[in-house]
Amino acid sequence: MARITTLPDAVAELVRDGDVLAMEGFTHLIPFAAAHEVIRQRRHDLTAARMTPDLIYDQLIGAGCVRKLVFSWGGNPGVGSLHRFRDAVENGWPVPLELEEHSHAGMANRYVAGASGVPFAVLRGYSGTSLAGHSPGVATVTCPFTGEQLSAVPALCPDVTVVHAQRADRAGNVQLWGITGVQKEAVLAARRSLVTVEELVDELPPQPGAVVLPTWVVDAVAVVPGGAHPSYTQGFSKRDNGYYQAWDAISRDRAAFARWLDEQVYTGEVRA
Amino acid sequence: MARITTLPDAVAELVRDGDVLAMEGFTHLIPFAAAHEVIRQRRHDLTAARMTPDLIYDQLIGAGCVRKLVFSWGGNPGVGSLHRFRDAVENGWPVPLELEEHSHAGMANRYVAGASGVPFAVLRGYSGTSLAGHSPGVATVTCPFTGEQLSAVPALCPDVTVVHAQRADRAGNVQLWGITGVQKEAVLAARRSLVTVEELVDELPPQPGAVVLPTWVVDAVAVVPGGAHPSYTQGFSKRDNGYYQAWDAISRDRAAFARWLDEQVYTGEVRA
Amino acid sequence: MSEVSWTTDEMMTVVAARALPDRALCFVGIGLPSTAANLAKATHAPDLVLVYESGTLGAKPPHLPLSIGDGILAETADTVVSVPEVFNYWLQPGRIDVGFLGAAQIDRFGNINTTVIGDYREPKVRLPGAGGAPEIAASCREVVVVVRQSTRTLVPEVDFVTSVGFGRGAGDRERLGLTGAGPRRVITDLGVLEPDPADCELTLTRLHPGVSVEQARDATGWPLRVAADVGVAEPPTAAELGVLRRLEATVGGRGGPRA
Amino acid sequence: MSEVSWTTDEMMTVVAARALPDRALCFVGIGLPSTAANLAKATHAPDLVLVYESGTLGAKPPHLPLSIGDGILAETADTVVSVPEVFNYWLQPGRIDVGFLGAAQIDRFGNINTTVIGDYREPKVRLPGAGGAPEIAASCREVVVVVRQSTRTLVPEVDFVTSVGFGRGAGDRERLGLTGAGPRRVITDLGVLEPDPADCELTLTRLHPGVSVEQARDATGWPLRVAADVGVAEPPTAAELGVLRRLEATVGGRGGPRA
Repeated sequence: MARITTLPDAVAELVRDGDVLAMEGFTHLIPFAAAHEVIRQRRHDLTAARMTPDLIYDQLIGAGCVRKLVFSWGGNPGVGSLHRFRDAVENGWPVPLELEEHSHAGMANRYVAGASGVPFAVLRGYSGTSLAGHSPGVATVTCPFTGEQLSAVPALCPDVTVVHAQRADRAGNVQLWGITGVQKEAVLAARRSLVTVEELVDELPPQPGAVVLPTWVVDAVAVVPGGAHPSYTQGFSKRDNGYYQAWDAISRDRAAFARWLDEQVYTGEVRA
Repeated sequence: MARITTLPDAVAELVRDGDVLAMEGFTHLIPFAAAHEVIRQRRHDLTAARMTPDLIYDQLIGAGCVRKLVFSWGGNPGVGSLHRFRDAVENGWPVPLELEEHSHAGMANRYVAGASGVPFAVLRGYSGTSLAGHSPGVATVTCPFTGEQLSAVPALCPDVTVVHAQRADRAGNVQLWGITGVQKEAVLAARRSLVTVEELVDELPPQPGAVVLPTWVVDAVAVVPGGAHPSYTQGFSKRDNGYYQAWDAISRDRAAFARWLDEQVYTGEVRA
Repeated sequence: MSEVSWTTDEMMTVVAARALPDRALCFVGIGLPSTAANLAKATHAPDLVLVYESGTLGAKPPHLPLSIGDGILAETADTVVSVPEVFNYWLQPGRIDVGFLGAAQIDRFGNINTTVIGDYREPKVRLPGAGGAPEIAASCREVVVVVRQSTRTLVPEVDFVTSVGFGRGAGDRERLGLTGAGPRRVITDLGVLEPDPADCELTLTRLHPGVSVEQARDATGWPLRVAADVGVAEPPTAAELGVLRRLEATVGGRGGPRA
Repeated sequence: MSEVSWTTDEMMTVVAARALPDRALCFVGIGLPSTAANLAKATHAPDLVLVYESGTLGAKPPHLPLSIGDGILAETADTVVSVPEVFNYWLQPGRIDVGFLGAAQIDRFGNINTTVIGDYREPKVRLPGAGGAPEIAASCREVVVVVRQSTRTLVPEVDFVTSVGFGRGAGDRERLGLTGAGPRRVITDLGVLEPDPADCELTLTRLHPGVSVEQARDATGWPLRVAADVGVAEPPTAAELGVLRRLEATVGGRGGPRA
């Protein structure tokens, strides 16, 4: 049963130093506000898993929270590079960053295996690529019926998964819709989970395309309107494309990034 | 792209003697009218796959269309046995019936593997049961990461899958909702597919909980109002519980069943 | 509380309902399990979460459904998921607290047969088969079996292991990789059997009111062990019976009795 | 038709759009592929089906999306599925006709690098990585690669094989179990390269208007083969350019140019 709580309390309780942390949301519903709270609480040595690290993990990485990144595509969508990510990989700043790299299909299936309670998933993929050689998390399995060789990836079971959703009811049942990405699987695969929501409602009216996470698979719900900014929440807010573009200059420069951290995160004054 | 056609034409084209045929629908949306058309067109030597054979396959089996049954639970829900199924298994009447038997989880995962284009699926199941020994379609795989042993089942790829749905648009996109069972997977796993629908509409309004099968994975759509009778179509009809109860007496007796076939199916006068 | 009369089926259902703690997640099959779960929800366990294998999670039917796929389950569920999903994401990882199973045969180690009586290839009676039972038996944190007790149903060894209880005894579940605790309770029309803590053999631990140990022994296909402290279950209360009968009268939403 | 001037990016986009037959299913990445697919849909291929890896099947955006997860894609899609589902049920089984890929490096056998320039552990440039590309390259019936041609991008051998083209030549795709036909077309700012039917080496088959074979050779990191019958592509028509520019002006739905 999910408890309804505040974001600082939820992060304090559920996100721990050294955790495997997954913050998911595929372009849509990215839990930025929760990430900023993780930075504010100075979490460190995190293994941060996410299909598309995006600005949210560029910020966590630049702030020194992350020891290892598990991912499949690390760019600023439509803009260019993630400069804090590149600085960590290319120069070890502010701390060296270990990489565990997959394809989208591999990452998605790793969450599926985790959500399903099995230790691995099977897919067509990786065959002939250099990814297999550089990731300990890719193996080959043989079909016991046809003899065909396929790829296997290990289940990804985060210690804690954080997602953002449109709404929850007072019992802690969560409802999200629009592009729902891999959030259901990431929550079900995790040992602990935290959901930030735009609003708390008495009832969850049925909604086309909605995914419901029953309260009994969620640990905490925190009401954080705009908690996905600068990404968007379908039905509540638009994507702040200007923020993504402005991030390019901020993140290129360590000093500018440090200023951003001070002014926008550590003060708690972040717009999100 | 799906063609909009009639049920007799669709069955004539898409369901062939000797096919692996799947007619799915989990209590809800069972494509009875299409099954009766298969009987009327005297299809034979079918390998009939379905999680819950139910009355629909009791009728196909009794009519002599089926050589082999692939299934996981063969009863008359809430009533008792499937007597035509039992007569075929216990006495070889009207033709001997080969069985390939799974659990629900095994059957569901077989369709998932088929829909996913991989030759097998992995699950926790079968371990310690007699099912493994009696089904050639259960094997063991070892997790390449943990060494744990799990069960594997082969992909189930029907030659043709038939389902019933609430509606389709004129382009052949299909929409179904309520309990949607394993229909999406059964259609995606199949080489050919036929959908009977309650109605054809200009647009498919978004509907909570709806599954959409895009026209490009469907071969034919036939408008058959009440095509799921005596099962039900959420939003259109109620389950005819009396029919399920009456079936017990009809199906217990070969002569009564033959009369039912003559009067209700071969005449084309069946209510559905 | 006044004396009321009740049938053995009602007694079984009431005892099964009492086995369900509030807020538990219960994987519900049709028939007596569904009746028991809905009785529990209408009495001591209002926040019991009902999961049906049709993919309806958190169903709150106002009347007893006639099948596991009744529309009322979808209409009242917290969410409806596909059948592959209910097995892979919700049952398999061990999220469900209690699974209910019936049995045509159950043996002294709680293994269950719902497939065939006699030889598989030359069956005496062909039964419906596995359905969701093998994975319910494997993955629910705990399993409750409900079965009418006779020497035909409680047999030394089942003809076919559809669903594993304790295999051939202690340690077998772990060896087979089954994550749940197995059949912790077998509720019959005569009493309750539980696995012996040492070797997992089903042992009579409780009798229904008015039933003797000898009756239970006579209705068991192996020499039945009886717990030292075998107790007697509380008879159904008037409240339990009232709710139960009201539920049963509304099965399928029709106001009539079930076939 | 009047003479109009156009940029090399516009030429690439128009040639890419023309590669898409009507009614085809196209797996669309953001940037030029999305522009090309939407251009095709707005011109000769109104029934092109756009599939984005965000799970939006059959999206019909009235303006160019800025990301593969823009809300307009979900709002106009035939259906929105989860990310695991789009890869497992829709891409992996080979349902998609054409997949678009970009490249930081592509080699003579069409293998693509979007991961790293230099050594993986000591990178000169760390690129975004794989995303959906490896499986698009593996499973789409056919792949179209769009890349600006230079000796830095068209290299004899990629530093890292993110996505497989033809491996080390003919027969490798089959050996690796890759079901699609691979990169049948590489569209650059200079022309079009196609795999040699015999050994799969990328070969210049078409030039954009005003480009010479020497220019193409000079911009290629290996001795570029040229087809005997190398042709010249039709320049963009005024109609194509009109639609393209209108689309680009509405990217993200804001009426402004893309960053």
